[in-house]
Amino acid sequence: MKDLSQAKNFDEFMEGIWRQNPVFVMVLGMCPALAVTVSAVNALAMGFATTFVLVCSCLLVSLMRKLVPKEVRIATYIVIIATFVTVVDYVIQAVSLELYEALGAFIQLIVVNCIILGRAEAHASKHPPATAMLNALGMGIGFTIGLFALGGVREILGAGKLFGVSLFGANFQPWVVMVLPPGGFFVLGAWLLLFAAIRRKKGIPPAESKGCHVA
Amino acid sequence: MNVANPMPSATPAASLVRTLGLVSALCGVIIVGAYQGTYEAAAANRRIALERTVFKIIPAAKSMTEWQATARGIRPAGGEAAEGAIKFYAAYAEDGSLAGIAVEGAAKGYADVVRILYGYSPDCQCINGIGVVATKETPGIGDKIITDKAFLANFKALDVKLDQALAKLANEVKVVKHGSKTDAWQIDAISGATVTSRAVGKAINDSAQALLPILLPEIEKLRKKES
Amino acid sequence: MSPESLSQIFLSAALANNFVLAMFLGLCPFLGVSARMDTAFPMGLASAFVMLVASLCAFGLNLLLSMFHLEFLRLIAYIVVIASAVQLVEMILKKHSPALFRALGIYLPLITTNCAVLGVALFQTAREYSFLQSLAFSLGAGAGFTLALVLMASVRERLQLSDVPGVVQGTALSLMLAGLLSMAFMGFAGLGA
Amino acid sequence: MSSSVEIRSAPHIKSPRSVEMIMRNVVFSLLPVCAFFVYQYGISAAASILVVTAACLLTERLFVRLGRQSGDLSDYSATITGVLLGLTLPPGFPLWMGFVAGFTAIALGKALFGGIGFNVFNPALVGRAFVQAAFPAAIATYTPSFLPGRFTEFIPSSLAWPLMAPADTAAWLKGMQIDAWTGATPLAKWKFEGTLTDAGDLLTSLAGHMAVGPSPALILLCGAYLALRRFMDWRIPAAILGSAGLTAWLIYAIGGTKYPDPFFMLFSGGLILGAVYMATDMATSPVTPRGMWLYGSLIGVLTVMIRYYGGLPEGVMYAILLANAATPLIEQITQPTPFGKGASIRAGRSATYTLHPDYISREEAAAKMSKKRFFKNKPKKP
Repeated sequence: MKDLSQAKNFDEFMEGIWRQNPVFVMVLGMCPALAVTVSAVNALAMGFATTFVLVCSCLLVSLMRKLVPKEVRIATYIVIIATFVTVVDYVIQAVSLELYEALGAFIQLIVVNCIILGRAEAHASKHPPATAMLNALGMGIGFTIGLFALGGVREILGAGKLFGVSLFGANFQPWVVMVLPPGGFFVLGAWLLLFAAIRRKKGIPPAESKGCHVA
Repeated sequence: MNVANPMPSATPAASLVRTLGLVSALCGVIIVGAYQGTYEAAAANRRIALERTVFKIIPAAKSMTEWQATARGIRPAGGEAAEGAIKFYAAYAEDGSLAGIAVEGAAKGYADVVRILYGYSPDCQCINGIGVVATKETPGIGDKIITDKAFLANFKALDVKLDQALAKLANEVKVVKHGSKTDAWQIDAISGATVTSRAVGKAINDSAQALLPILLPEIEKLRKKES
Repeated sequence: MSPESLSQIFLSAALANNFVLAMFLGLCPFLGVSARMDTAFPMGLASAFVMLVASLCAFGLNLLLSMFHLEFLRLIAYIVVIASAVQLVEMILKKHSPALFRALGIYLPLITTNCAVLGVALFQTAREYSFLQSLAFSLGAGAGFTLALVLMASVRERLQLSDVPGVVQGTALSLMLAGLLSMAFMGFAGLGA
Repeated sequence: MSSSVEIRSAPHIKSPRSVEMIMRNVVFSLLPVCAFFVYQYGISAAASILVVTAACLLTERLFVRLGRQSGDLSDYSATITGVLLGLTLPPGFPLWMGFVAGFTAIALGKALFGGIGFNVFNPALVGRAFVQAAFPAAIATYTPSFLPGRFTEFIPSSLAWPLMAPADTAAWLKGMQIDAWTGATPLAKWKFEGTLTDAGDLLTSLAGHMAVGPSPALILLCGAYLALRRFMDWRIPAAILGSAGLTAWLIYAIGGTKYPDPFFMLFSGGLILGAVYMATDMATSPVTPRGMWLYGSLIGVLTVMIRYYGGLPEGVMYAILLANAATPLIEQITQPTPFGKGASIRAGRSATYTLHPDYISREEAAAKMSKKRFFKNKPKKP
């Protein structure tokens, strides 16, 4: 019995990392995913910030799931998410101003990242706190991995560096386009193509963006 | 977001209001807590970053105070910033003498607004250093304004003397084509990054034109301070 | 105050720093509604309208919040007020201009608070735009969003009739197209500098 | 193709004018332009054109094999893309970057959309825009024409190692000791330094050491040949040059000395090459005559606007790419009305569906089919 529940917990955790990866499978939260992933550090910072908001909001939503009447459900969730985003915003300011300036207004835009509202609505509001947190943590880590995959590629090609460390020597010619807006679209597009090709080979039907229709 | 949606509700209104109130109160507490908890550290971070930039521009500086200039004159910053006030920082050397003044300037560049901080020395009435506060210019081209040595050499002694009446600059700061600088008030553009170079020049010129005529007559106020 | 002139702000928000193609704001509706022209154009207009409302709300709110030194409530205040204001406008439209409501109304709930709308509010605050500058910014952002949607729809409608390879179809193709459009929009960089 | 009815994408032309024949003639008409370009810049230019074209052909081959797409190397379309792309790049452009440009042109500009006839943007310009964004410094480095020893020595930047930054051309050029050498194109000189180049010199590209592309006069001649033999519609170049000239003249007449004369605008940069060979690409330009005029004028006006008010000195490439994106829209607006149906069609057009009432997009079809929903308890609208 215990093994079973552990396996289930593991499933909850892994769902967001692989099967339902928010970036590569569901193509959600693209606005921060593309805007701030010009370097691996930015990508990780954004990923962690989102994970923090995701886990905290899901925990709170799950704790309050019996209290909140369904009429004001969404409004409540939004207020909760906005609260934690504000918290993260201030924490990043306190930790590193450089990071804060690199991420800019996109930290505050986490509020409208549909992964969070989606998880709060679809999962946390129906599950006990522990499960909700595990699921949220998985989603957050999946999102972070996705961002890192984007930011890493863009930094390597666009600046010849990873985490600010030069990889190919001083004479490397950076592909500036990769850190510019078109590069963001191309890199994410290329990742999706890669996954589509793998899926096709394995015979899994192609994924379609479900979009964000909460309201 | 059904914030104001007058949906026919099964739950009594009082309960709705109570829940929303509870959530808001909880969230308020969390936010205020976070704000209070991080306020000091964030403010310290901001001050350190600013000081680092200012001290880089004015190497002799060891401490600084923030000022603002309006049409009525200059006064130490603090409290409400007046509309249209220009912010600047007076930097002092170890012995308390005025080491220089760091002023903010901004102009539209190639991609977005380029914000700079330049060091003004009242003794030679010239600019002797710049630092970039924020730029989103193209990497490898526009960001040469931070790295290009030949370009930075323009700001060793850039002439910003005022005219006789102390009403405006005697000579406008001008950005000229790469390799054709002839006068001390000209800036030699970076070849291939002309737009960004021009933005730097415009930022300095606009800010100096506005600030220096107010600042110079009252420069003694700054010297006396802290000495 | 930002040193940019009104025309610079408008052009920059509409073209050079286009909300979708250069800042990645509002990608969800951009990819979701740009498959057909007859949904893309009204969606663009509706978004532009909501951006204007959001910008006005944000400007007033920011004044109010700074007056009472409550800047830390900015995000919550923005999101709640903008959402309510749009809902209010929707109701007014429904009552007084049913024709306009039919054209735009169905899109309004979708965009009440998306990246682009909140983005207008947050960016104008971060850049310390004055009232007129905020107005120019939100109008430019709306125009740019509509333009991007219409161009994207124009291209995607045509691709319906093309022999696009199976692997590419779907979101990947839309992203690549957006990348190509974004590359074309880079020609506008520095406009009005 | 074994079926008796062959289904092809645009351009639709009755035999004996097959697509291959048109394409072949376009390639032939480009040969003198290439020859002159090589005469101007020597072996660097020749190598550049060859490498870029080879990259295009290889990529085309790869994707035709890989994706079972229609199209074949023998249809010359990839050759045209390669040659045109080679002509738009600076002669000393590193060869490996040229290869990247060629690959991107076909991969991103064409194969992605399903191959020949389905491309939305002109592939050559997609490649050019990509390297412009990727290597902005290298693509802005132009060498003057008619350098001594250009047939025996490569421009040093050409031979940069793959993925490595090219050598500094400026130092090499200084060593040449040519009078009044400059690496800036006439447009860049006008934009950043305020010096005008004589329009007549630009037209022939023969005088002195100028950093310019192939001669506009020659391109116009070759274009005229194509237009006369009806391999190309004359309306698009006419509309582009007319609108660009008119806009430039208007601004010149009002703004005066601040702006250059319209002839300088017409003959400088890549406007002529773009107008004659790039904008006229059949797959990416409108088919209706009125659409062609609209499309051409859009390009002309946009070009002048970007050149005058943008950050970059040249804007033809971006203008054409933007107009390419607008082409389906332009075609929709300018659909000719069948005789006697004016009123009803206009009414229909103002209503919703333009193509067919049953027409639904792929996304909608997928949405209808998919059972799985992300938000399981999607809130219902009352």
